[in-house]
Amino acid sequence: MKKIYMDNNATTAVKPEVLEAMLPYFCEQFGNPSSVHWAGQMVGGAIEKARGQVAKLLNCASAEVIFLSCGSEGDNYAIKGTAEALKGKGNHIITTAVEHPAVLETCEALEKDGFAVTYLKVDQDGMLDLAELEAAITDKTILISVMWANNETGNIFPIEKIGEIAKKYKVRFHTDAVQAAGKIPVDVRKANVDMAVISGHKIGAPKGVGAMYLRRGTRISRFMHGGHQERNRRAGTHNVPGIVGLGVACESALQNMEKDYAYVRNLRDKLEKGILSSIPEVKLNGHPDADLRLPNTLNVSFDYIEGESLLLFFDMIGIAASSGSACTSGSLEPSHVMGAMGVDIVLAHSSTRFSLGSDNTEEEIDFILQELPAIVQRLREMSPLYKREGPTPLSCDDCRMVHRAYA
Amino acid sequence: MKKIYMDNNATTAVKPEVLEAMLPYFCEQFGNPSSVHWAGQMVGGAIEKARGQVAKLLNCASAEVIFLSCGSEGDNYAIKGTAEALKGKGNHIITTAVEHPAVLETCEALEKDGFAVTYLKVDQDGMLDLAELEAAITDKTILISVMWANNETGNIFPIEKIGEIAKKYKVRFHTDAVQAAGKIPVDVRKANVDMAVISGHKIGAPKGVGAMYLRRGTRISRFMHGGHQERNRRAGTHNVPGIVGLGVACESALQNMEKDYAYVRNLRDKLEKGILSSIPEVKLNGHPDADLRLPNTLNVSFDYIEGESLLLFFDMIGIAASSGSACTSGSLEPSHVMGAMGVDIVLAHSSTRFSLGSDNTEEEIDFILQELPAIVQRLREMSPLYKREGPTPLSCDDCRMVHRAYA
Amino acid sequence: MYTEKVMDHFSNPRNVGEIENASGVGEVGNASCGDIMRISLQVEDDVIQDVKFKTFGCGAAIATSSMVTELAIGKTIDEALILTNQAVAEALDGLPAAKMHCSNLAADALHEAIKNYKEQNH
Amino acid sequence: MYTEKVMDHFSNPRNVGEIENASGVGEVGNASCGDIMRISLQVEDDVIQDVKFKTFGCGAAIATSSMVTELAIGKTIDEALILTNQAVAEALDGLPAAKMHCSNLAADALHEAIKNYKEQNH
Ligand SMILES: Cc1ncc(COP(=O)(O)O)c(C=O)c1O
Ligand SMILES: Cc1ncc(COP(=O)(O)O)c(C=O)c1O
Repeated sequence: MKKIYMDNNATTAVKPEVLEAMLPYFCEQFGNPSSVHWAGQMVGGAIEKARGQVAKLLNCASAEVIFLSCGSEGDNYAIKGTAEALKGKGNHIITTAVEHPAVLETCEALEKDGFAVTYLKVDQDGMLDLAELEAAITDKTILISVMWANNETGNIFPIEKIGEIAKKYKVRFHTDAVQAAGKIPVDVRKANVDMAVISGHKIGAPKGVGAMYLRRGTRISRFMHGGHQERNRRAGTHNVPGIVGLGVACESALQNMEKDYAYVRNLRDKLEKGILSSIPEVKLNGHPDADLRLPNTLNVSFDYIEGESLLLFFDMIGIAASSGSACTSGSLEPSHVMGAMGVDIVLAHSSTRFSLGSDNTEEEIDFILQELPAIVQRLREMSPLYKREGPTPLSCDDCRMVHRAYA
Repeated sequence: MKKIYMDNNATTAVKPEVLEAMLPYFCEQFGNPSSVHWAGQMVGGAIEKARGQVAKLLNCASAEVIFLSCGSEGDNYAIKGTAEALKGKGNHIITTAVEHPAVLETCEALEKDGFAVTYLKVDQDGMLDLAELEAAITDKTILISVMWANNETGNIFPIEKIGEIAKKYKVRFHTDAVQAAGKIPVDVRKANVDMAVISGHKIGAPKGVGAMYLRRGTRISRFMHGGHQERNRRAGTHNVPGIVGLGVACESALQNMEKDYAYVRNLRDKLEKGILSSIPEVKLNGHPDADLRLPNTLNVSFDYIEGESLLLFFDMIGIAASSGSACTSGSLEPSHVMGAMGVDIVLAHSSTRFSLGSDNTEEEIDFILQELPAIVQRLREMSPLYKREGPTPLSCDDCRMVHRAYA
Repeated sequence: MYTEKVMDHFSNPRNVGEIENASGVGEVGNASCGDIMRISLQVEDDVIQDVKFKTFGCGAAIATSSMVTELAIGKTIDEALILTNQAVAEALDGLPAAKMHCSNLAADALHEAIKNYKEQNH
Repeated sequence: MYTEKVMDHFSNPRNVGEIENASGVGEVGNASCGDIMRISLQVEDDVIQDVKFKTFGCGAAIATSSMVTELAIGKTIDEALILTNQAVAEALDGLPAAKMHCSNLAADALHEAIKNYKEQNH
C-alpha cells in the first residue's frame, strides 16, 4: 500500500541532506564542544555554523540564537524566564486562546503563581482583534505572546502589526514561530519581535532540538539551570548532531522557501477545492482567505463524523492526517482552537487537518479526492447524528470530571 | 597522530550498535508517536521498548521512567518539581557542595524563591559525613539530593545508606546518577531512591536525551509545561531516535557492566599507579580507596602547573583529558569540587581528570605514562611557582568582580 | 494502539444500522465527549433476535458497538443485562486505558435499549 | 578556540626563563584567577636587551607572555611602556573573549618590571 503522509505540522521526516550532515557527529566528531581538546574543538565550529544558519532564517545575529531541546522548551523558557525577570515591573501577560499547549499551560501555571493572564479571543475565522489586544495592555503588562502561525488551522497572525503595538507600549513580545519558520518568511527584526521559538522536527531536522531567538539585551531568567553552555542561557551538554541538523534544515528551508511555498500551496489549494466541492456538509476551519494561512495546512470538519474514526479509515488506505477530536490527543475535550473559534462541538470533533510537505505529489491529492467521499459517506451512514430527527445530546458532567483529573 | 580519548565523563562517542538502532527513526520511521496513523504507530513501540531497557538498567518499572532532553533537565525537574509540589510541607532542601551545577544552580535559584538549602561539606577525600546529613534534617526538609557518583573525582556516595536515612525521616530522595549509571550497578529500588536522573551521552547514547526514574506515586509539579507526552510529565514531541538510542545504550551497558568494569578499572589503576610513581609532587583527588571511585575516573593535580596548559600540551600529542581549572570551564574560578575538598588553590588549578572508556587500550596508557613526565617537567620549568622562594600571590579582587558578572 | 480485534470490528463493523419498528432503542453518550451510541433491538419472547447500532465516535466506540451487537444477538434480555462494558472490552482483547471510560459505553446503550423495550412491553 | 599564532607561541614559547641579576623584575596575577606572570629584564641605556618570562596559567597566559617578550626586546623602556595588553592580543591575532581579562596581563607584567627597573636605577 502506498503511504501518503499529510501530517507535517505534527512532525516531518528528517531531510536526507540533514541526516547526512549529522552523521559524522555521533561516532567520530562526538566531543563535548565545551572541551579544550581536539574532540571538543572539532565540533565547536559546527555549532557556530548552525547558529549562523538559524540566524539567517530568522534574520537575526548569530549571538541572538540559543539552542534548546524542543519548541516546548522554548515557549516555557521565553514565558517563565520573562515572568521571573520582569516580575518587579508587572504581573500581566497577554496571549491568545489558540496558542499551543506549551504556551497555554505555561501561562496557566503562572496564574497559580500570581500572574494575571489575558487570553485573547479569536473570531470564527480564528483571527485576533488587534484593537482588543491593544486595549488589554495595562501598565502591569510585561509580555505579549502570540504565535506566528497556528498549528491546527494554519492561520497566520499579523505579527508585524503586533510588534508595532508591543513597541508602542514598550511591552516585550514573544512569538511561537514553530509552525511558521521555514514555511513563510519569519523576519524577527522586521516584526520587532523580542523572542521567537522554532523546533527542528517541524522543518526536516530531527526531534529533540529547537532554538530561540532572543533579541540582544533582553533580560531573561534561566529556565534550565546548570552549566555555562550557550553563554549561561541554557545548561546541558550541546546536542551537537541535532544542532547541526537544525542548521542545515534552516538553510535548506530558506533556500527552497519560495519554490516550496508555491508547490505546496498549489497542492493544498487543489485538495481544499476538491474536498469542498465534492463532499456536502464540510466546513473549512481557519481563515477563508488562503493567503492568511500557511501554504501547507488545510483544516476541514466533516459533519456527523468523529475525527479519530475518520483518521483510522484514512490510515487503512495509507493516508496519515490528524484530527482535532478529543480521543486522539489523550485529553477528553476536543481542540481548544476549534472551541475558541466557536466551532460547534460535533464539527470540532470532526475537524481533520491535512498538513502537506514538499514530498507530497499531485497524484496523492488525486488519490485522496477519489477515496475521501466514500469514506465520509460510510462513516456518516454509521453515525446516529446523520439525518437525525431529535436534538444532539451535548454535555456530560461525568466526563468533564475525568477531563479535570487528566489535566 | 594517534588520538587517545580519556574524557568519557564529559561525553562519550555513540556506540555503533546504538547509532545503528537509531538510524531508521530519522527518515523512515519519523512519525510523531502521539499520532493515530501508521507514521505515529510504527514508532510508539520503539519508545516503550526503550523505556523497558532503561527501567531494567535502573531496576524499576517501565512506567516509572520519563524521557527528557538531558541530565540537566532531569536535575532541574526533580528539584524544582519537588519544591513546587511540596512547598506546602516545607522549604528545606539538603544537598552537597560537590554536586553538578545542574543541581547546585537549581538549588541556588530556589534559595531566591524562599527555600533554605543546606550544602553538605565533604572531607579532603571528597566524602560526606552521614551523621551530618542526618543532623541537617528538620521537619521542614522536603528533599535530599545527593549524586550517586561525582563527575570530577569519580567518588561514589553511599546512596543506599542515604536512602535508609531518607526513608527513616520520610524525606524524598533524589540522586543525580548521570555518572554512575552504566558504570556501576544503579538499583533504585534497593537504594530507596525516589528520583534518579541519567543522561544518554555519558553512556554511549547520543547527546540530547536523558531519563528520570520517578518512583510510582511520587507527587511532582511539571517543569516542561505543554503537551500530554510522557503521561503529562514532560511536554514536547518525543525525541524518538534519541530515546531508542538511550534504550540500546542502557541495555548494552547492563550487559557489559561486569566485563567493562574490570577492564576499565585495570587500565585506570595502571595509569594511576604509573603517574603517582613516576612524577613527583602529584596529588590524587578523590577517595584513596579505589573501590570508592568509579572504575574509569582518575583525578590528579600536578603541582605548579595550570590545568588548561597541561591539557593543551596533552592535546598536541593527541590525548584528550579535562581539567578543573577555571580557564577551561568558562567561569573564572577553579572547580567547586576541589574547593569543597579543601584542595589548595594552585593544586585545584592543576587538577586533571582522565576518564576512561572500554575503547581505551593498555598501549594508550603506556603512551601516556611515557609522555607525561616530560610535559609536566616542561610546564613546571615555565612556572614562576616551581622552586619559588617567595609566597604565592593568592587573591585578586578585580577578578572576583568579573566572576560575579559572569555568574 | 488498538488490538487486532478492535481494528477488525472497527474496519468491518457488524450490524450497522437501525431496526425499523424496533422493540427498543437506547442511546448513551454525548457530543462533548465525542461518543454517541445508539442501539436498536428486535426482541421476541424476551430473546434478542437482532441488534443494530449507529455510533458517532472514535475507533474504540465503533468497535465496542459492533462487538456488543455480536454478543447480544441470541441472548435473553436478562442475559444481556448482565453484559458489562468491561466484558465488551475484554471480548476485544482490551482497550487502551484512555479509552476505557468515555468510549466504552456500548453495553450501557444495550441496557438502555432493553430498558426502553421493557417500558414499552411491561 | 585559539588562533594559530597563539598556538604557535603556546607550543613553542619564546624567552622562557629568568634573567639572573636582572635589571628589573615584575610579577602580576594570582593563583585564584589561575594566572601568574613574571617578567625579568636586562636593560642597557634604557633599551631592553633581553626579556624572559615565567608563567603559571592557561594557553592564553603563556602565549601572551611569550609574545610580549618578543615585542619588548630592542625597545626603549618608554616605547615598552606604551605597549598594551590589547596590542599583545592583537599581535596574536586575537584571543577568545573569556580570556581577555584575566589571562591577558603580560604587558602589565612588563610594565611592572620596568617600574622595578626604574625604582632601582633612578
Ligand atoms: C554528575 C552530572 N550531572 C549532570 C550532568 C548534566 O548532564 P547533561 O549534560 O546531559 O545535561 C553531568 C554532565 O555534564 C554530570 O556529570
Ligand atoms: C505551534 C507549536 N508550538 C510548539 C510546539 C511544540 O514543539 P515541540 O514538540 O518541539 O516541543 C508545536 C508542536 O508540537 C507547535 O505546533
